[in-house]
Amino acid sequence: MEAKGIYARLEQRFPGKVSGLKDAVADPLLMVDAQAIVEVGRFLRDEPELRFEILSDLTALDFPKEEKLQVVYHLYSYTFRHQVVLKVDLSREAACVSTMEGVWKVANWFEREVFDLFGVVFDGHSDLRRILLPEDWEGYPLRKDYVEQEEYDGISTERAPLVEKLLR
Amino acid sequence: MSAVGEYVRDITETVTTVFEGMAVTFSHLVRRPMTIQYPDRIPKPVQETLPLRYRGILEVDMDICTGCLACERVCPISCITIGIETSKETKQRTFTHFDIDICKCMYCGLCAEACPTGSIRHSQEFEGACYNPAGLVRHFVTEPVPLYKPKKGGETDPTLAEKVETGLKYLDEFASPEKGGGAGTEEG
Amino acid sequence: MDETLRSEGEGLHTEDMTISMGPQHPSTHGVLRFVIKTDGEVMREAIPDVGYLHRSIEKIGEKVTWHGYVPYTDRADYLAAMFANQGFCMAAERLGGVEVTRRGEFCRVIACELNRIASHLIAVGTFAQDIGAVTPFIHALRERETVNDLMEEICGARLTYNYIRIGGVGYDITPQTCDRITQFLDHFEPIVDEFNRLLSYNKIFIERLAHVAPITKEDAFQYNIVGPNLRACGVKWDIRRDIPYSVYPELEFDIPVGTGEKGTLGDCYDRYIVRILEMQESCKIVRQCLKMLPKGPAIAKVARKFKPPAGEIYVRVEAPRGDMGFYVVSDGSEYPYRVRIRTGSFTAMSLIDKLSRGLMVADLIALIASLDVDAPEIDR
Amino acid sequence: MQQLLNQLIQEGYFHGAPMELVYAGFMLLAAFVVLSFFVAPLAGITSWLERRVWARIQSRVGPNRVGPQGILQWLADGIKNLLKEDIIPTAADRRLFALAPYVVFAGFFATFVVIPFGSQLIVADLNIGILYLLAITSLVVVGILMAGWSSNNKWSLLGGMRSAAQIVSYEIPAGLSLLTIVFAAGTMSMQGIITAQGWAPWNWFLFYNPFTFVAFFLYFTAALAEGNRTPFDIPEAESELVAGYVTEYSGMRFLFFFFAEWGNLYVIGAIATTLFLGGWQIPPVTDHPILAGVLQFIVFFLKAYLWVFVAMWVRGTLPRVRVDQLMSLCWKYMVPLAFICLLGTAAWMVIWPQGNRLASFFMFLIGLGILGLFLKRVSFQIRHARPVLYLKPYI
Repeated sequence: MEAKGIYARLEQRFPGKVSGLKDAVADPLLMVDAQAIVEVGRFLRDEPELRFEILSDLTALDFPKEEKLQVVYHLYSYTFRHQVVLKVDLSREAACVSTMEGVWKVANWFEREVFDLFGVVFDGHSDLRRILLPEDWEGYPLRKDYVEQEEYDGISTERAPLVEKLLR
Repeated sequence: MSAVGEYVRDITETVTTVFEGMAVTFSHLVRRPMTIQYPDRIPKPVQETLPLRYRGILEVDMDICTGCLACERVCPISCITIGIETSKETKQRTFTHFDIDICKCMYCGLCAEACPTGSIRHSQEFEGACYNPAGLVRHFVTEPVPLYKPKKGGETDPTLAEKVETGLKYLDEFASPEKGGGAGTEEG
Repeated sequence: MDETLRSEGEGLHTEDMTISMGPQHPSTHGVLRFVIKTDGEVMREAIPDVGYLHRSIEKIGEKVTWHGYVPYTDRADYLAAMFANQGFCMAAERLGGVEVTRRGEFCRVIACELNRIASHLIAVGTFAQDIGAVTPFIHALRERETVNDLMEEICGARLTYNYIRIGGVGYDITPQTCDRITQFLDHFEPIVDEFNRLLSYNKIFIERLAHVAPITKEDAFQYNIVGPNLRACGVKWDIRRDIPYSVYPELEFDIPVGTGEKGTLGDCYDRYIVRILEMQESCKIVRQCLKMLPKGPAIAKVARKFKPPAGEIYVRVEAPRGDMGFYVVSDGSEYPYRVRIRTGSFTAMSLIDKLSRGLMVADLIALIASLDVDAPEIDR
Repeated sequence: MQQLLNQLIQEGYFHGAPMELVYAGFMLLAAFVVLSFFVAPLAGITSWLERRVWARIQSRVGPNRVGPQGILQWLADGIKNLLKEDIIPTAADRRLFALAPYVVFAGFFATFVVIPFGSQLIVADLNIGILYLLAITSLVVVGILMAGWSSNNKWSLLGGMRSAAQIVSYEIPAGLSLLTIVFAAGTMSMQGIITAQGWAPWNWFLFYNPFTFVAFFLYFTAALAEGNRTPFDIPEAESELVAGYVTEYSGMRFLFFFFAEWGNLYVIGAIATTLFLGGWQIPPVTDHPILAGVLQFIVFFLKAYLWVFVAMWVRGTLPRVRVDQLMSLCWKYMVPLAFICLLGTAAWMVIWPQGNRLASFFMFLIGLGILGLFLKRVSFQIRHARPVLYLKPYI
């Protein structure tokens, strides 16, 4: 189904929760209200005409200028071979969204990764721990304003440059 | 009955497949080994058998380096540092240093590709072990060297001409602009 | 496994044993760690702990230029660097509207399929090693070494290729190299048969793998299992055919799927044999490409300061470990705004906890090996 | 050996000394000589040969730097291990930990007592030789369990447990298949069994009847399992249990385990040779006792070493079985088959008490046929998939 059709179905099912369809770009994307994202996901998965069996990817984008974090869901359907991108806007200070774990199990690890690297908290997640970084790491590295801690466990994170850099 | 059949089949399958596997391994006993006795028991050094495209440790031919800084700019890991000084009296520009940190270098080949004369290129050398990371910094300029200026209509000095030719030959290995492009043909 | 294996004696006090498997363990490919709870030999659970090889490749993507990021993608999965190159370059090309030259596309496919052979050789070789057979591993590495030699001729590097560039390929494939590749394929196809006779049909090997940790179709969808692991579940899905990219639509090749011939559908043996069959398909593809290789430039004209217009794209590539997704966001500047690499091993790893319950310790090894997880790809 | 001692005593060399001490001293001397001049180099050279055989199977060269063709590699490794730090983990049970390698080693070394290297060359020709063998090899289990338990490492413990279960189970098929030969020979003495056979292959117990033929392979498989060799190396499965019961060992203690393992290989071969392959029997070519003794030793050694080679080759070929499969293989397949062989041989003995020469000869032909088929397959493999492609010109 084309992106417009999907949008129309979602509009009909969740009035006011879905907006901002962009279908002129390579991957058609639409914005979803943060409260409704799990419901939208479940609907997209179970609706016989849509059948998005797959959560291909779940990641986030940081926009410090616009003061928002976006969580991005890439859905794909093996049955109908169509895809859609869902985006959820969150505030940077209190980034929080419900977990998608109940719909697609793979979201468990994806969400842990997003929590680890962006600091988005997923409500209702069964095991929200850091996954790639150590438990006691400070900060969320993939945020644009991230400053690396100077030392970790007493080990400096800097390596002295062997070649003198010229200031130019 | 089928259970007995399965039992017998299990045994025969095991015996025959093991037999076959043993035949394969035995056949390898009488074949030539594939490995070489690096580094000493080989007829010629490995370096000499590597293709021209091989991306070994970077080397720079300072005699034909134009000082365009393309390599320094393109290096994604900034392991190349070039210093150029213009003398006040003669207006001649000379290199003060040209250092490459081999520790950092990831042998991607982008610098060699960007070089207009082929003076910076990957050699076939790959043995870089030393006791100190500082020993892996290659200093190509020990005393100030003047920049090379390409002459129109070909190089006249025979020693330099040879070097220019080597550089160009190296550049030919890339999918080069003459044949239709390459990163950096259009200045953006 | 069997209920009888569990020690549930009346009044007998038993305790589960917690073992830390890894990060230094011979059969955790790369550096992985599992916290396993076992009851004797039978696993209660195996919780993966990843991140030991995290190199922040995604963060680096925000700091280097579009051209400069290509060598970094090599490091995402160093056993199949070509596919990461391919994925990122495709994303950049689609964002920037660059048309890849036709010869460039064919060169890409040749290099990718050779790389797929090399990667699958590692997969089946280490698989054999984990099951306890030492020889097939070295035989597989021997063949991989020849592929590496070919790669060295094609692009000058053996592991981190940086061959595919935005707009085409960095080096053209010469006619001599084409001959070499044909020679290699002539030699390689019987070797695969020999490998099968040595290992794949071995009764002990089959017994070790059949019926072990089958993945159902539902689980595969839920956990987004991709690539050969998905095909082993009987799902005929291959990005090369189903979401075509490059010149794959012009090529003829089969998509091997698991049939459950020796055990249950989607068990370890299916995952193993799918890889063996895929190597043979790759040989076919390379042969076709060598025949069809057109004349012309290998790389298109691309600006040195490549600045694709603002936008975002999600590109899928069929890598040896499955659907490799590149989610690239551009804000119109010289640097990518965000590069996200979604890899097959990561999702496969998340399934291990569920599959491992009730397996034996030796089966866990087989399971990890059969999923072909690759630590650098999980952690990026 | 005993004859030599008796002769020395008769000639009055030990006049006045207590006879028990003389005997004990002589036995110790014999053990020392056997250990340092036969067993140690044998185990060492076996380790070297194993690495070379593996390497060739895997298209590699193998160790070839120390000494001619690397034959002294074992010496270099031994010295290296002697010089290494002997680490005992803090949490380990120190006494058991230190003792375990020697128990394992003793279990293997004591089997040399009854191995007949020649008609005269045997330490003690016990009349219950086979029983002694079966009993003494069980000592190895104790040592391995001790090692596994005392290391206080979970991998070691798992390895030790696996090993105990495995060795105890496989004693049964091994014992049963050896019993078939006891039936056929009518004696348990090693020398007695050898003299019951002839030098010609069709006089060997291997070809005595179809049952002994099968029993031989059963014995060999069970012996591999008892020796913790691939495909039954699950106690030290390096991809599962890191190194099993030897995980925590280092230096010389570590070496002792492998000493025992490689030496054990030879013992397996020697037992198989004695029971099935005619032992030291040589054709009547010479009357000279010393020359005959040397020939007997060479023949015995080569026959035994052939099976050491086969064990290496098997190790280079087969994957490892799983624990439950190991058990089911033992109890479902090998034990019943061994019983069938035992009963079959018994029936055979009833029908043909002196054996059936024709059947033996026929079995010999079948054996040759299998060998021929094998060589045919090998030549097929070589022709069919020849790694001819060497991209680098100098290789």
